[in-house]
Parts: sequence; C-alpha cells; structure tokens
Amino acid sequence: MKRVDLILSERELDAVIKAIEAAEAPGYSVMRHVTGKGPHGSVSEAMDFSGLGANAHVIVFCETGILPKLREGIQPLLDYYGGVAYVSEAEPL
Amino acid sequence: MKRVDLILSERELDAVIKAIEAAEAPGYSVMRHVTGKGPHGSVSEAMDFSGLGANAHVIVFCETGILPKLREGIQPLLDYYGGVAYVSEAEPL
Amino acid sequence: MKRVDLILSERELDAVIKAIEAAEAPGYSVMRHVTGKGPHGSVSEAMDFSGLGANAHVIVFCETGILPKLREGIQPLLDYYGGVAYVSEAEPL
Amino acid sequence: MDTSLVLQNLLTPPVLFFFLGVIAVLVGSDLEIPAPLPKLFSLYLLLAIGFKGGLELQHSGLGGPVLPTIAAAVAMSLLVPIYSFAVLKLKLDGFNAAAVAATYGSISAVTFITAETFLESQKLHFDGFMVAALALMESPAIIVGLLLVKLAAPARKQRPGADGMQWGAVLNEAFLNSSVFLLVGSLVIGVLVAGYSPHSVEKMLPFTDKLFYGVLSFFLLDMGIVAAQRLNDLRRAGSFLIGFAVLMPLCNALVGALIAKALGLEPGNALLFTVLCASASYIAVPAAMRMTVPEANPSFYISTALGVTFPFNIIVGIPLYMALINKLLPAAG
Amino acid sequence: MDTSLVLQNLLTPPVLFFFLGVIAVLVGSDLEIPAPLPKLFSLYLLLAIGFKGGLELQHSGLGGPVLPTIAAAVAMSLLVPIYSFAVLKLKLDGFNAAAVAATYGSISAVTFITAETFLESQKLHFDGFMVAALALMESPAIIVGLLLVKLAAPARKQRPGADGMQWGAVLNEAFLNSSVFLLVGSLVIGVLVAGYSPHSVEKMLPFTDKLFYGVLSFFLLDMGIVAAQRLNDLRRAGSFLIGFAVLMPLCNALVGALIAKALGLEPGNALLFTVLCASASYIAVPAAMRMTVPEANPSFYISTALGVTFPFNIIVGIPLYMALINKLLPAAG
Amino acid sequence: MDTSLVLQNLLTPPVLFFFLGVIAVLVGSDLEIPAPLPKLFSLYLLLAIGFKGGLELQHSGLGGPVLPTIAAAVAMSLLVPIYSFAVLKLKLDGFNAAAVAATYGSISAVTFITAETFLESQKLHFDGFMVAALALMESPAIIVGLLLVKLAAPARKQRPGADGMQWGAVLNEAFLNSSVFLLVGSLVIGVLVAGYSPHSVEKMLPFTDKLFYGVLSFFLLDMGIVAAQRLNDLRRAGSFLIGFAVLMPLCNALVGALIAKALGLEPGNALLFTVLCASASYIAVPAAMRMTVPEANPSFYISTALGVTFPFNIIVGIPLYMALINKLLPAAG
Ligand SMILES: Nc1ncnc2c1ncn2[C@@H]1O[C@H](COP(=O)(O)O)[C@@H](O)[C@H]1O
Ligand SMILES: Nc1ncnc2c1ncn2[C@@H]1O[C@H](COP(=O)(O)O)[C@@H](O)[C@H]1O
Ligand SMILES: Nc1ncnc2c1ncn2[C@@H]1O[C@H](COP(=O)(O)O)[C@@H](O)[C@H]1O
Ligand code: NA
Ligand code: NA
Ligand code: NA
Repeated sequence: MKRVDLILSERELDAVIKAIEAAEAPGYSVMRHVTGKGPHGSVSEAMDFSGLGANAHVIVFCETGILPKLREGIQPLLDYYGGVAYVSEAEPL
Repeated sequence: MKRVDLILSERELDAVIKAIEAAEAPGYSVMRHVTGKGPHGSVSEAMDFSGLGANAHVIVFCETGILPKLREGIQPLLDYYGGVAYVSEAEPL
Repeated sequence: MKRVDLILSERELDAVIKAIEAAEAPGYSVMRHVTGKGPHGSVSEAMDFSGLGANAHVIVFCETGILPKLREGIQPLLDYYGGVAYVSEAEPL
Repeated sequence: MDTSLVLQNLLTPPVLFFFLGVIAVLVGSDLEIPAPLPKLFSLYLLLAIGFKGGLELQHSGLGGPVLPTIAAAVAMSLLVPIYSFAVLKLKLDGFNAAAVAATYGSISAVTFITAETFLESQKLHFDGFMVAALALMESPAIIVGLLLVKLAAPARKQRPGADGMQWGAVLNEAFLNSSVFLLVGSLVIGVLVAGYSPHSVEKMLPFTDKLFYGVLSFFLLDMGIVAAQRLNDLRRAGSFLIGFAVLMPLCNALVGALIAKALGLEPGNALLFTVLCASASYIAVPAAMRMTVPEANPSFYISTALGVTFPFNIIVGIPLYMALINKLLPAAG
Repeated sequence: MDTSLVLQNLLTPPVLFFFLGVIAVLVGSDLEIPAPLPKLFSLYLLLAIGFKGGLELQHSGLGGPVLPTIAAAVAMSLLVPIYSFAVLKLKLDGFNAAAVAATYGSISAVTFITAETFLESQKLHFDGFMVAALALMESPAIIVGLLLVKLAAPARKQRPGADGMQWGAVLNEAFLNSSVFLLVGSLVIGVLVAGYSPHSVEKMLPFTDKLFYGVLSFFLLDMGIVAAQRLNDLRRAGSFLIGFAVLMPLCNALVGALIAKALGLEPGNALLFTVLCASASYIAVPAAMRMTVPEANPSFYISTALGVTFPFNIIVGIPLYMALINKLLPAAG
Repeated sequence: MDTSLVLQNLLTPPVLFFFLGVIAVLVGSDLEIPAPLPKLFSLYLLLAIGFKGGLELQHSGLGGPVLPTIAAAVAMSLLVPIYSFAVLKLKLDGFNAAAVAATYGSISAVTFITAETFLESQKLHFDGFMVAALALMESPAIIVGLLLVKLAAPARKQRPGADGMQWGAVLNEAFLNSSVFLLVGSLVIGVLVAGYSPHSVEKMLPFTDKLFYGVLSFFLLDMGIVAAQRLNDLRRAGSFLIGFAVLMPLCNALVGALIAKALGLEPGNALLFTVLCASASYIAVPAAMRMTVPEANPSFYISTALGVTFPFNIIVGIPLYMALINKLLPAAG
C-alpha cells in the first residue's frame, strides 16, 4: 500500500479533501497549524487571528490504484495554490 | 529500522501508549488534534469542548524485532475502537 | 527523493531550521505541540505555560544529495540536546 | 402568554448568538471558534455555575425541599434511560439504544444555565441547591446506560485490556469525568468559601458572576455552529430519531413538572427541575459512551442531543415549560 | 496642539502595549502569544464592537446623517482601490497591484477601535452607526479587487474546481468571511436586544464593555509582535511600497476628512470616518486575496497594511487626523 | 494563631482550586486545561501584576525603602544559588546542582501573587515596588546558575553553534525571556500610564484588577494538576531533593525575614520579601536551564520547584512566614 503526504495551506483544505473523497481513498487524516517554508515563501501562525491560517498536513493511506485519480484531483490545486505531495511505501502493521 | 504510524481517537491514547511501552519501543511521539475520516465516519475538533477529543497521530521509530509485540498490543485496540496502523522503512539520518 | 523526519524540543527549533536552510533544502514543514518519550524521559505539554514548550516534528522532502550537509548541521544538535532524525524514501505524487 | 414568553426568550443575547452560529453554517461563512477556546468557555461555565451554586447551597442548607428534590432528580436520571431505551429499541440495536437512552437520562449544563438566565429575566427566584441536582444527574445515567448494554448484548466482545469486568473504567467515567468533577468540585469550594472565607466571595464575583452572561453568549455562538454542523448527520439518523429528540424531552418535561408540583417546588426551581429532566447530555455522556460503548455510533447520540434537543430546549422548550409550570402551579401564574 | 495629541495618544495602554510587542521582537525576546489566543481576542473585539454599535444604532435610528454617511463610506471603499491600483501599477504587476489596492479600500477594525478609545479619552462624542459603516466597507473593496484582477489579467489561468466564473467563491469571501459576518451579526443582535430585551443589555455590558479596553491592550501586544516580525518582509518589498503605505493613508485621510466636512459630521464621527478611509485591512482582505488571487504575494499586502499603515495610524495617524479635523471643522476646535 | 492563619489561607478560592487540581490527578479524573489556555492565564497574570505594580510604583516613587529593598532582593537572588549549590553538590552532579540552585535563587510570580491576595484578606498594606523586586530577581539567579556550571564543569562540551562563549544566549535567556520581559514591560507601562494618562487607568482596571482573583483561581486549578503530575518524578528524585525542597525555602524565608527586619519594612512588604526569597522559579529558570544546561535533568528542577516548594509555600508557607514576621516585627502583631 501507499502513504501520501500532502502539505498545503489550510485555506485549500476543503478542496483537497473533496479531491481525496472523489478518488475514493478509504480515509485520511489532517493535522492543522503546520508552519513551514517552500518555494512560495514561509508560512507562520502569526496571522492565524485573521483567518488566513497556516498550513495543513494531510496523510492518506491507500492502495496504489488510487494514486492516479488522487493525482488528477490534487495536482491542479498544488500548481495553482502551492504546496507539496509525496508518496511512499507503507504496509499495515 | 521501521517507522510505525498510528492514528486513533485521543480517548484511547493511554491504552496505546501502554502497549507501546509494553513492546519496549525506544520512544514514541504523539500529535493530538488530528481530524480525519475513516470507515467509522469522520472526526472533527468541534466536540473538543466536551472532552470527546479528536484523533491522535503516534509515531514510533523502532527495530523490526519490536513489531510483533507492538502488533499484539495494538491490534485489539484498533479492532475494538477503530483507527489505523501502518509500517514503513526508515533509517537514522 | 528522501523524506527526513526530525523530532526534538521546540526550544531548539530555531537552530534546526538554520541547519536546514544552511543545507539548502527546498523547504520544510513544522508541527509543534508534539509530546512523547525518548531516552531522555518524557515530554508533555503541561509546562507549556512556562515557555518550556513541548517537542516539534519537522519534515523535509529533499534530494539525496542534501542529506550529508543536513546531517552535519543537525547531528550535533541532536547529540547535545536530544531528539531523533530518520530518513525514508519518498517520491513526488 | 406562551408566545410572548417564547419571544422574550428568543430575543436575548444567548439565544440570538446561538442563531448567529447556526446561520453562519447555513450560509457557508467560515466563522469558527477554534479549539481549545470553546473548552475555555465550557470550563469557565462549569466552574462559575458550580461556585455560585455552592455559595447559595451554603445559605440554603440541606433542609426543606433540598434533599427530596435531589433524590427525585437522581431517580429521574435512572428512570428516563430505562423508558427511553424501551422506545429506542423499536428501531435501534442495543448498543445505540443504550447510548442514546443514557444521553437523555443525563443533563445539559448549558440548557440549565440558559434557563437560569431566563428566570432572572423573569425576575423569578431559584435556589442554589438545584446545581447540586444538576451535578448528581450525570453519573447515574451513565451507569444505567452501561447496564442496559450488558442487558442487550450479554455476549459482547471483551474490551481489550479490561480484566473480566470493566466497571473500573465505567465508574471512573461516570463519577470522575472532567465536567462532573469540575462542577462538583466548584460546588464544594463554593460551600466552603461561603462558610469560612466570606470576604473572598466578593473578589471572585467579578469573574464568576459579572462575566457569566457574556461568556455564555459567546459559547452559544460556538454551540450554534456545532449544532448546525450536525444537521447533516441528522438526516442520516432518520426521522425516528429526530422525532424522539423532540418528543422525549416534552414527555420528560411533563413528568418533571408533575414531580416538581408533587415536591411543592416554587416556580423557579420547578422550571429548573423540569429543564433537567427534559435536557440531554452532549458533554459527559458522549465522552463516556465513546469510551465504554464504542459499538454505538456517536453521530446518533451527539446529533440528537446537540442538534435537536438542545436547540429545541433553549429556543422553544424553556418558555414552554415555564408556561406549563404556570398552569400547574397556579399560585405562580 | 498636534504634538500634545500625539503624546497623549502614545502614552495610553493600547499604544504602549503595541510598542512593547514591537520591542520584544527587536530585542529578540521569546515573548509570544500562541495561537489561537489572538483569535480569541479578535473574535471578542469584533463581537463587542458590533454589539455596542448595534445598541447605539437602535437609539440613533437611520435618520439624519446615518444613511448618507454609510453611502459615502461604501463609495470610498469602491473608489480607493481604483486610484490605489493606478498608482501601484507603476511598479507592481496586476495581481499584486489589485491585492494591495483592495487592502487599502477596506478597513482595519482595530484601528477604528483605537480611534474610538482615543475619542473617549478626548471626551468627544461619536455614534454607533459608524460601526455600520465599518462593517459595510470590507466587502466592496474585496469585489473591486477581484474586478481589477480580471481587468489586469483577462487571460488568467482558470481556478481549479471553479466552473467558468468564480464569483460564488468571491462573493462568499466578500460577504461571509468570518470577520464581516461576526461584526454584522453582532450589530444586528445589538439592535434587536436594545429594542426588545433592554434588561439583558446590562448583563452583557461587563463582558462587552468593561473588559474591552484591557483586551484591546492585550491584543495590541500581539499585533506589535506580528507587525514587527513583518519588518523583514518590508525591506524586500522595497521603498516604493513603504512610501505607498504611509502616503496613501494620508491622502485617503484628507479625502475622508473633506467628505466628513461635506456630510456635516460632528468631530467624533468625522474622525472615525477619516480613520476608516485611511486604514487598510489585514484581516478580511488578506484572507480573501489568499483564496482568490493566489498569484499575488501575501507578504506585499500583509506587510504594507500591518507592518506600516497600521502602526502609522495608531501611533501618529489618529491624532494627526484629529488635528486636521479640528482645522477643517473649526467649531470643534 | 499560626493554625488559624493557615486555615484562613487554606479556605480561599485560589488554594482550594489548587487542591481541586491535585485531587483530580490523584483520583484519576480526566480534567485538563489544554494548552495554550494556561499560557493565557499566565500571560494575563504577569501583565496585570506588572501593570498594577507600575501604577503603585509611580505613586510611591523611588525614595524611602524602595532602592535598598530592591538591592537586597537582587543580592538574595545571587546569594541563594551559591549556598544552595554547596548543599546540592553533596548528592548531585555539577549540572543538576547548578540548575536546581538557580531555580531557588529565582522567584515564583504566582506564589508572590497568592501572598498578595493573602495580605489583602488580612487587610495588610503592601507596596507596588515589591513587584520591581520580583521582576529583578529572575535574571541574576539564571546568570549565577550558569557561572556555577562553568565552575563545576570547566571542560564541558561546546554548545553547538555557539562560537567560543555562549554568553549571548545566556544573557538573552536571563534578561529577555518572555516572563521577565512581560513583567518588566508591563511595570514600565504602568508607571508611564499612571504618570501621563491617569484617565486611562480606570479603563484598564476592570481587566487587570477585577478579574485578577478569578483568573488566579482558575490558573491554580491547572497548577494543581501539573504539580500533582510531578509527584511521580519526585519519587525518582529521592528524599534528598524532597527534603531540600521543603527545608531550603524555610531557611531562605528565615534569612529573608531577618533582612526585611533589618530594612525596616512594614509587615506586608516584609511578607512579600520573605516569599520572594522562599519561592523557587518554575517558569523563567527551567526554560533557561533547558536551553543552556541541557545536561541537567529537567524533572529534578521542575519537580522540586513546582511539585514541592510551590504547594508548600502557597498552602503552609505563606501563613507560616506571616506568623514569623509577626514575631519578628512585634509592632505588627
Ligand atoms: N521540501 C519541502 N519539505 C517539506 N515541506 C515543504 C517543502 N516544500 C514546501 N513545503 C511545505 O509546503 C508549504 C507550501 O509550500 P509552497 O506553497 O510550495 O511554498 C510550505 O509552507 C511548507 O510547509
Ligand atoms: N486510509 C486512511 N488514511 C489516513 N488516515 C486514516 C485512514 N483511515 C482512517 N484514518 C484515520 O483514523 C481515524 C479513525 O479511523 P476509523 O475509526 O477506522 O474510522 C480516522 O478518523 C482518520 O483520522
Ligand atoms: N523511537 C522514537 N520514536 C518516535 N519518537 C521518538 C523516539 N525517540 C524519541 N522520540 C521523540 O523525540 C523526543 C526527544 O527524544 P530524546 O530527547 O532523545 O529523549 C521525545 O520526546 C520523543 O517525542
Ligand atoms: Na435529562
Ligand atoms: Na480604507
Ligand atoms: Na527565591
């Protein structure tokens, strides 16, 4: 099986989750309040009070077969808004 | 070495940590306030005020030899309460 | 590509980020409020009010070539202050 | 008169902020009160209600209607889950029926508080010992819920880690869960302080008393958001549960009001007693059920208690029960 | 007189705590107010300012200068982005120019609040309907910003998931973003409560009124920290943007003061109107721009509004604008 | 008389809520006050105590006993770690001995505040300049702690990233750590506001003054939880450290009370001075030690200061020290 890690702005979380559900992944987990730095500059929690938010880290454990559909939904969001997505191997405990 | 990722309800955290310690893992890390969706429905932070809590994400880096003991302690909890557990490869930096 | 996971005290976060930037990693993500246990004892959020803080989890996705420089900057910090660092394989989605 | 009471209740800040939260969800605003801020409000409300109840309990003592009222409250928290369970079993399996039943045996502190502010606006007196009744109605309902599970599913899978019986965990959840513990603890502190350190009461009041109404309003804004988010779950739960979540409080309120009459309570206390019977828990009981009856679906017991019964009570229920009490206790009319 | 006004403003707790936050960053202290505590303060301030504005709006009604003032405010929030855009295009691309322009058309609630406390300290009267103007200036600026983007980049890449037009999301951000929604909602609640439940007003005031000044000071401590952290970004933004962030508010203030004179506003309201024109949004607009114009660089529009214009306004601007108004409306002098 | 003072102190809300927190842990309740809420309370208390101290300092000026008292306080914060270190080296290595020693040289703001509320309940006067003493006792203790480490472990491993000396980081931790910075900053703001903007003092007081006692009680509920969680660590720390954590405060209190007598302080100020000497830091110092002496085991210095000395002081110590002062300064009896 695969493990997908997505890191992107909290503001785009809803769209990403829609894409994950459209790909029929069996589930996902979300961690908010993630800060960091990437090609588009650094993201802190300092503007949290404004509703701008920080980043979110989304983890999806799924079968390999789901990846193409997932990529299709998520890649355009990452291209437009920024963020990263990586895949690695993972087996059930 | 192995990396084990557990995601489950915060309410079961104590039992899971007991199982990790019983398996003599060298350490563990816990992230709380995790939301998500799985076969048992979705989990948000909205009921946080009630003490119901959200999910927790537990990471354990350990030798392969520890996995069977870990599985033995954790699998019954996941079966009873829900949650996921995955293993992947990891090497010290 | 590689995925590097660092878990260490929030108090050392600035030094670790400096090391990551010195290694010219393309980016990094930070999750704070991590609790856990390791060879140096357990870390909770109970003393958060005192500024002592808990742990942080740092994720870096980078090319293999960056690892030696990263190790060079981070290993002394881990040796001195405690914390763990692991590497695994990861591919862009 | 009923409509005027309903209107008077509708146009108070707590209820209006509750509506604002509901509307935020319905129109799709991104308004949210992020964790753990609602927890701050809920801890504050429990601490303040307990402390103030303790102060008054010290003054009223345990004589007169105090002990009978408390006993009746505990009896209701044992009884309601039993007849609720019988009704719920018509459509739900044993686990879900027991969990929802326990929820309705227990109480909602925020509904109780809203009823208190309603009484204040009506200039009707009520007593601090009602807080003791509030505090003592959570635990029995949790225990009856667990007994009902045992009854309904005797061959249930063993809870992992529990050796033989799981009563330790159950009693822990029933008597020591954070909301019961903080409420009872603050009540005891209130009693002690009123008795032995009266000069420090005044120094607590700006915090526990003056801020109370504003914090309640702020918290109800969040409750409105959370309740409205539950509306989707409700559709899945189906019309049986929605109906149950409106009719059972009405039925419990009727029983409660009759008991209040039998106990000879004055109108203010009678309303609080009725509200305790009619309200359902979305704090202590769900947390306990998640732990001890994981087979039940949380969206059933949370959505009914929080998505239907809670708004029903604070918007329509409280003034309705007041009208009922005014009918039953004519002296008060 | 100007210098004495500036000094009087400088030595109030809100401004001093703002400085304390700035100094904390400059000297390298690890002082921080962790999330979501600043959100608690900002939600509280919006709720309280809205509620208090609603109470007063109920008393003042919609007659006299109320509707003209509100209309003028909305007009300014449409106009300012347009001429700001023309200036900004001299150095910035269309996306960034539009995003910064929208920011300056909109308002800063905290600057407004600080101006109110300044007026109170000057014992100058002002009206609750100014809060309605405040509430209505956020949305138009956001919409003009988006129109400017369309104008500047007609062949822009399609937003993923948006079918054809993205106006749904834009209007949602403009009218339903959490700060606009909470402000307007609390305003309406204030109006309703003042009208139909006057006795509950008094119970809200310890929360919404008495605590206000202290919470504002606490929040400004955080704002000082955040603004100072932005100073680095500013250097990168360059002297053009820094100059813009000081000169444009001055220019908008002048226009605003002249309109206030034309409307015949009394000095207190005139200052608030001027401050609305001169301030720039770092709450609603950045959140909306991040969503709808991701091509723009947030450090440009946040750093100018929060790192330069906001401190400039609360430290120097407010007393300066007061002096200007005292000049323009001699009766008030 | 001693027992009655102890009882009077025991039955106040702050101390009772501290007990409630301890009991929650002992009986296994899941009551917790999640981060960052305790941080909100602790920031608030530092801000309020500093501001109020500043107001009073402005009125009292720097004449009379002010400067000698402050000098004596600083001297104690230098001296206490040195003799503590000598005692601790009997059983601990140099790193741990130095870290614990620094902890006892510094102070606990919450213990100080609790002593102030105790004095208020005794209707005894005390002065704002004592807050200045409080603020100035944290930094020296941290520096002495580091010097002791240098002394005890001259060939210590180099701190990574530090070029040669690490004094920059040490001084930063000593003088700019968030609690010292906020306390001193609020003190200065209090002085400035009392001097130049007296009308705004009144607007701050509902926040900084009226809420104080309630927030302190709420925070002590959390401190009770945290302190009780430390009890396990204590067992591991052993009876030597537990004994030290009770006897050293008593010894420091005696020295402090004698100095207070020598300085001719009035009873209220004498109690506060004594409490400063007797208390140990679990905020600034642990954070500094974690950074600069990572070789030391945090469970040693946190558990002694927070798990033993802090409860001892607020429960038994304060009234005991009061009785001692009443003996030493007979005029006050
Ligand atoms: N190489 C990386 N490793 C880990 N996290 C990253 C990396 N690049 C970007 N991120 C995260 O993704 C967020 C958005 O990235 P971007 O918008 O592409 O700059 C950043 O704020 C980081 O939190
Ligand atoms: N496939 C998955 N990938 C990532 N997280 C998951 C997945 N399935 C479940 N989870 C997480 O595990 C929690 C409990 O799952 P469950 O109780 O099995 O529904 C969910 O709320 C998610 O946070
Ligand atoms: N084997 C492990 N697996 C996961 N996390 C660990 C492990 N060991 C240590 N940690 C984390 O790293 C932190 C610091 O570890 P240490 O200072 O080495 O005790 C701990 O508090 C844990 O959060
Ligand atoms: Na009930
Ligand atoms: Na403007
Ligand atoms: Na000391």
